[in-house]
Formats: sequence, structure tokens, C-alpha cells
Amino acid sequence: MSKQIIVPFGPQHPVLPEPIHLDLVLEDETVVDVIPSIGYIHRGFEKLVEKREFTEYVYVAERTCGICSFVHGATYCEGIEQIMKIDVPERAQYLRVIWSEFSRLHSHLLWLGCFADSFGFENLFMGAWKTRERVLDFMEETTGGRVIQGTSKIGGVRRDISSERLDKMVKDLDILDQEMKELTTVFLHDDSVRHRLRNVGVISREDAYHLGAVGPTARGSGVAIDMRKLGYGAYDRLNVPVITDSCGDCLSRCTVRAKELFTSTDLIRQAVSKIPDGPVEVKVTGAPDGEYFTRAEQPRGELVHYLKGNGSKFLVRSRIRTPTLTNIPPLIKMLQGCELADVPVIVLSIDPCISCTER
Amino acid sequence: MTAQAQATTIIDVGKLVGSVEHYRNEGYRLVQIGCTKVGDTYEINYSFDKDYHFENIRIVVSADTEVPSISGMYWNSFIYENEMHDLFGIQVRGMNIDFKGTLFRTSVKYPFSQPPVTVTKGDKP
Amino acid sequence: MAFFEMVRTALRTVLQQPVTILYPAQAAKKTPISRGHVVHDGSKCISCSICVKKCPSQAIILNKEAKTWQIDRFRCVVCNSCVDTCPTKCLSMDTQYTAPAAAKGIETFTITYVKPPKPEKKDEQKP
Amino acid sequence: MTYLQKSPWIVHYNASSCNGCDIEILAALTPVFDVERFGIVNTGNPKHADILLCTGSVNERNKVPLKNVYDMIPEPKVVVAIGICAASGGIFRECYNVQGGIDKIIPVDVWVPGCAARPESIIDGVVTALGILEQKRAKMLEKGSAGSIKAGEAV
Repeated sequence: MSKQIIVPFGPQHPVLPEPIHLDLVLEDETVVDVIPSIGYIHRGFEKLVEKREFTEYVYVAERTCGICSFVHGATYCEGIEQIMKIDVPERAQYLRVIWSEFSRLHSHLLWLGCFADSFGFENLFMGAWKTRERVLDFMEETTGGRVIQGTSKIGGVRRDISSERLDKMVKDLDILDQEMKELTTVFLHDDSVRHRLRNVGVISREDAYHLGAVGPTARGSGVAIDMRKLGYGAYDRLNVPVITDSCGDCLSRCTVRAKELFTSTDLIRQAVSKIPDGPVEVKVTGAPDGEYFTRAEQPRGELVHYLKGNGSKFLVRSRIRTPTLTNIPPLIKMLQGCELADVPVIVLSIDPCISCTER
Repeated sequence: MTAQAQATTIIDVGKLVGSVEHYRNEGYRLVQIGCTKVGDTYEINYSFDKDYHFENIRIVVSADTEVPSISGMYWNSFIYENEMHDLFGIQVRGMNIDFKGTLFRTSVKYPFSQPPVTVTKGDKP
Repeated sequence: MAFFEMVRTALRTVLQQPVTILYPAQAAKKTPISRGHVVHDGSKCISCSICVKKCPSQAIILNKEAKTWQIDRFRCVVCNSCVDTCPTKCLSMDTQYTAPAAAKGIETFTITYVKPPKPEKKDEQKP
Repeated sequence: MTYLQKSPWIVHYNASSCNGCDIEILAALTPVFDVERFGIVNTGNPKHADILLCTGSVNERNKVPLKNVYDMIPEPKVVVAIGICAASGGIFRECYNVQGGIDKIIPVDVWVPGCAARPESIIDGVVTALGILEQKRAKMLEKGSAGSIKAGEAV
């Protein structure tokens, strides 16, 4: 039995774009235990509901996270709409799906890039981010913002996309698909990548399920949970395939995300083919009275917005449970027993988004 | 847009562990534990999900009630329970990993149990 | 096969234009609806102060006596909220982003709007 | 010391921002914007860096790491605060756990506005910072031999 030492990891670390701190308890080179400490980005903006009217809180909800900004905004709006029983126009629902799927593309491409960087494949990192710019270009052309879209609104969306623009977008998707295909071929079939990721950070199906893993982390272990199956927004009128992989290691999680890129482009095509004409917003009067748990599929997994109003302009509580928060216990499980050199890869494999985790 | 069925059962603190055990045996996963301050009491929601079927149990406690931890059934509950303790000041008994108030280090102690600060609109930048 | 794949990629990379925008030399990528900064048109502003109320980060100060409309560019989150709610459309979003600066400052616009002689609207603007 | 003006290295620290500005910093490093053509390299080690790119409004827990990262950067150094949160706290200004700006903790040389700051904006900000870095370097040379700063005098 060798002596145990504790190695601190973070908050400022070359592979981490965001601060999280892990105390790694090591026995020789093997990690035996991990103590996470978070709170480096805790701003406490859930408390802002007491100061901002519920219509203005949308801007705050959108700035929960810079990567999945649109999903947060839309999920919050949907929660309020459910409480107030507002019927959102069809077109707005489809537009939300289109923007959500573009968010997913942007987030997954970003993650693939950062992940490639974590195992030292710089070229692939650059390639992924080059492709991602196409998605961001579309975002900016239709919403006016690159990462903070700002198009969510209670009762609909703030901008419409013209049908010509939608048709052009579908044509552009083919180029995007082609580029992503080349990119994901490297991730899924390159020998050096496979050797680096296979059997690293394994978590079994049972563990993943009972420890509350969501999103690609769960689906990489064979747990088919995808909140888009709930049929919120316009997802109930679209065919959403749930991608799973059975090995539960870093390569599986990578495979799931790589394949989801293509389901996202497919969903966008489906949405564009079905989108009806009509208004994109309805007028909202009154104030929310009641409570609702909105669940949506963020790029990282299941997102829960709990909203409670008491009939005044100010909500009583907004509670945001983000996927990374619930993916931390599975991460601890994955890290136990791994090598010290694998820690950065495993930490990145759950796609940690610390900014939304700590709110 | 279809609203999801969201059943919420209000139970006593004493029955919490039993109810959670029931969900655990049924194969539900823990979605979240969230706390809300309503007046002087705190509502704690435990949400469970199985095959997209979403259920809640709720306990209503006062600030000095000690809540039993459910980390025996759901190992991952420690993160929510520590959060509840750090932000609301609710004492949770028997957590498997107790951060003792260091998970979220905030400038205000138990910020969510404090009254809201007055609105400072239009102040000079 | 992998060799041909590589040659194909290499050839394509050599032949096609570089993706890099040589930024300071070339113009930045922008779209007509890019959110850059808020512009105020003093000749249309009726000092209704709806923008002040709707601003989520309280970056706008309106002084009715001095007839000035001020915005703190280092507090404005460019959310388009004021532009959407302005009743007279005196606010608009320009695509040019605010330039980086070594010191923070507040930008001041003067309101030159004069209320028409027929007092129909209920605004507090002195004629 | 002349090599410094040609290839400034940056270190990035996220002091409780929403991630938007951080990914835009990374985007500025990647092919489409490619700041590496100016010799700018993103390093993970503050000891190698000249410019600190800082995002976010600084919360209770981030104060100390931010100060540490700043102290570890050798002189001359410049701090570029990126985004509205870094300048004033922005939309989160009224949150209980927010200090409201990088300048509450460390001196800031350049402010880059934007929510989220665009990569072009960040490039502009870094270019402005280079001018300031050059001035600081000249001042240091004036004060004495820049290579032999005594310990303790550096910060």
C-alpha cells in the first residue's frame, strides 16, 4: 500500500476553459478518490427573479450560459407559457427547434474541438472550430448575435426567418454535413484517437442511470434518455432518433456526440419542410400564477427549469438544474481508478459547462 | 405544445425516506432536489423520472427542521443537498459527502433565505 | 485508400481560399442585423423613459431637464430590448460594435425633439 | 526584450463569466480569426504570459485565484477585461455574489465591451493592449535594467 497524495487540479488549468477545482487523491499514478469543489462561477442570479419582472428575466436566463444560451432562454419562456397557458404560434415553435438544433451543432462542434485539444490533436481542434464558424454565421444572420442569440420571448420568438433564407439554409446544410462527415471520420476511425479514448473513463449502464447521468454522458453508456422525446416545442411532430452507444467510455461519448451532429441537421431539414406560415408571437398579458418544471434537452443533457409564480410581476423562484451539475457524480465515478494522465480527457468527456452549473 | 403531467405529492418529513426508497425500488432516477422559500417555510421538491414519467414529492419545512439525507438511496443526491444547505441554510442530516458549507462560498451567508435587496433601478453607473 | 484521402484533402486545402479573415486589413464579418451598439436619434425622442425601464442592466439614463439621453456602453448588454420597445423608433441598432477603450465612459446624446403645438400625447416633455 | 513586442503570449482566466466571451476568445485563436498570425499564443501557464485576458464579473471565490494568476505573470504585463460583466457586472450587477468588475480586484488596462464580445473586438482589444505593453516596457527600461528586477519590486 503506497502513500496517498493529493494533487489539486484547477481552477486555472490549460485544458479547462472554465474554472472547476478537483482534489485528486492519488496512489502512485492512480486516482483513488476525487473531491470536486465548485462555486467559482456562482453568481446567484436565480435570486434576480425578485428584482426583474418575469418578461425581463428572459435576458438573464439567456445569459446563464454562452454556449447553450438559446436553449436556456427558450426553456424559461416555455415554462412561463405553460404556467400562463399561452398557445405559442406554430411557426415560433418550429423556429425554436431550428435554433435549438443549431445550438446543439455549435455546442457539439465546440466540444469536439476542445476534446481534440485535450488529447493533443491540435489540427482536429482547429478543424472543428473552423466548421463551427459556419453554424455561427447562420446564427448571426438570423438572430443578430453570435453566441448570445437573444431571440427568445415569452409568447414566441423575437425574429422571423424568411422562407428564402430557410431554403438557402437547407442548401448550406449539405456543405456543413460534408465538412462534419470528414471531421467525425477522424474522431471515430482514426487509430491514434481510438487508442487514446477506448476504455478510458468507463462507467457502466447501471451506474450511469442511478447516478443521474443525462445527455450524451448517459447515452454513451447505453441509457436512452433524450428529453426531445417528451415532445416539447415542435419536437412531437418531428422524428427524433435517440443515439446510444454501449461501451460507456470516452470514445462512446465522443461517438454519440459525433452522430448527434447529423441528427441535428436532419431535424433542421425536417423542421424546415414542415414549418407553417403565420405569426411568430402572441401578446402576453397578466402574470404567471402557478408552478411548472420545464424539461428540455440541452446539448449536454436534460435541463430543468423550475418556475413558481404568485400572480405578481415577479416570480417567487426560478431554479435551474443544469445537466453538468447532475453529471458531476458520474464524473467522480469515472475518475476513480483512472490514471492521472487521463484526468483531463475524462473531465472534458462529460462536456462540463461550469457557467451554467453554478448559475 | 403538450403540457407534461407533473404529479406533486406533499408528504411529511418523517415519511420522506420511505417514499424515496419506494421510488428507488421502482427504478426511478433522481432528477433534482430543489428548494423554494415561500414565506417563512421552505418547500423542498424531490423530482424523479422513469421512462419520461415525471413525479415529484414535496416536503414543507421550517428553517430549523433537520432534513434527512437521501444519499443512502441516491448516491448523487449529495450535490443537491449541499447546495440546499449552502444557499438556503437547511440542515441535512447524514450526507455521504458533506462539504460543510464550502460547495458554494458566497459573500452572503445562506443568500436565498435572505429578504430581497431593494430594486436599484436607474442608479448612476 | 487513406493515402488518396490525404492527397485529396491536401490538394483541396492548397487550391481553395484560406478561411481566415485578415481582420484589421479586411473588414469584419457582419450581417445587416448584427447587434453592435444602440444609436439614439435626438430629433424623435419624446423622453418617455420606457427604454430606461426596460433596460435589463440599467445602462440608460434619461435626464428630462437637461434633455440628455445617456448610455453607459460598458454596461449595455446589447440585448435589443430598448430598440424593440421604443414607441417612436428613435433608437436603432447599429452593426458596428463599440471599440475597446482604456477608460470607461458614458456617451451622451442631446434630445432635440420639440413637442408639436397640438398637445395630444401625454408626455412630460416641456415644449 | 525586443522579442516581446513581436510575440505576446496570452493567458485566459474565466472569473465567473457566462462562457460566451471565453468561447469567443478561443474562437479568435482558431482558423477564421487566427490571432496566431500576430504571434499571439494562448498559453495555460501565467508565468509564460504577457497579457491576461479576463472575463466575468468576479465572484467571492474567484477573487483569490484571479489575484494569484495576475501576480504570477511577469512584468511588464497588461490586463484586458473582456465583456460587459468584466467592465461593470452587466446584467448580473445586482447579484449578491458578484463583485462587479475586474477592476475591483486587479488593475485593468483595456476594456473590451460586448455581450458577448466579438472576436474582432477581442483582436482590437489585444492590439490596444500591445501598445500599452510597449509603453510599460519602455518605462521599465528607463527605470533601470529590465532584466534584473529585484524580487518584490515586480508587482
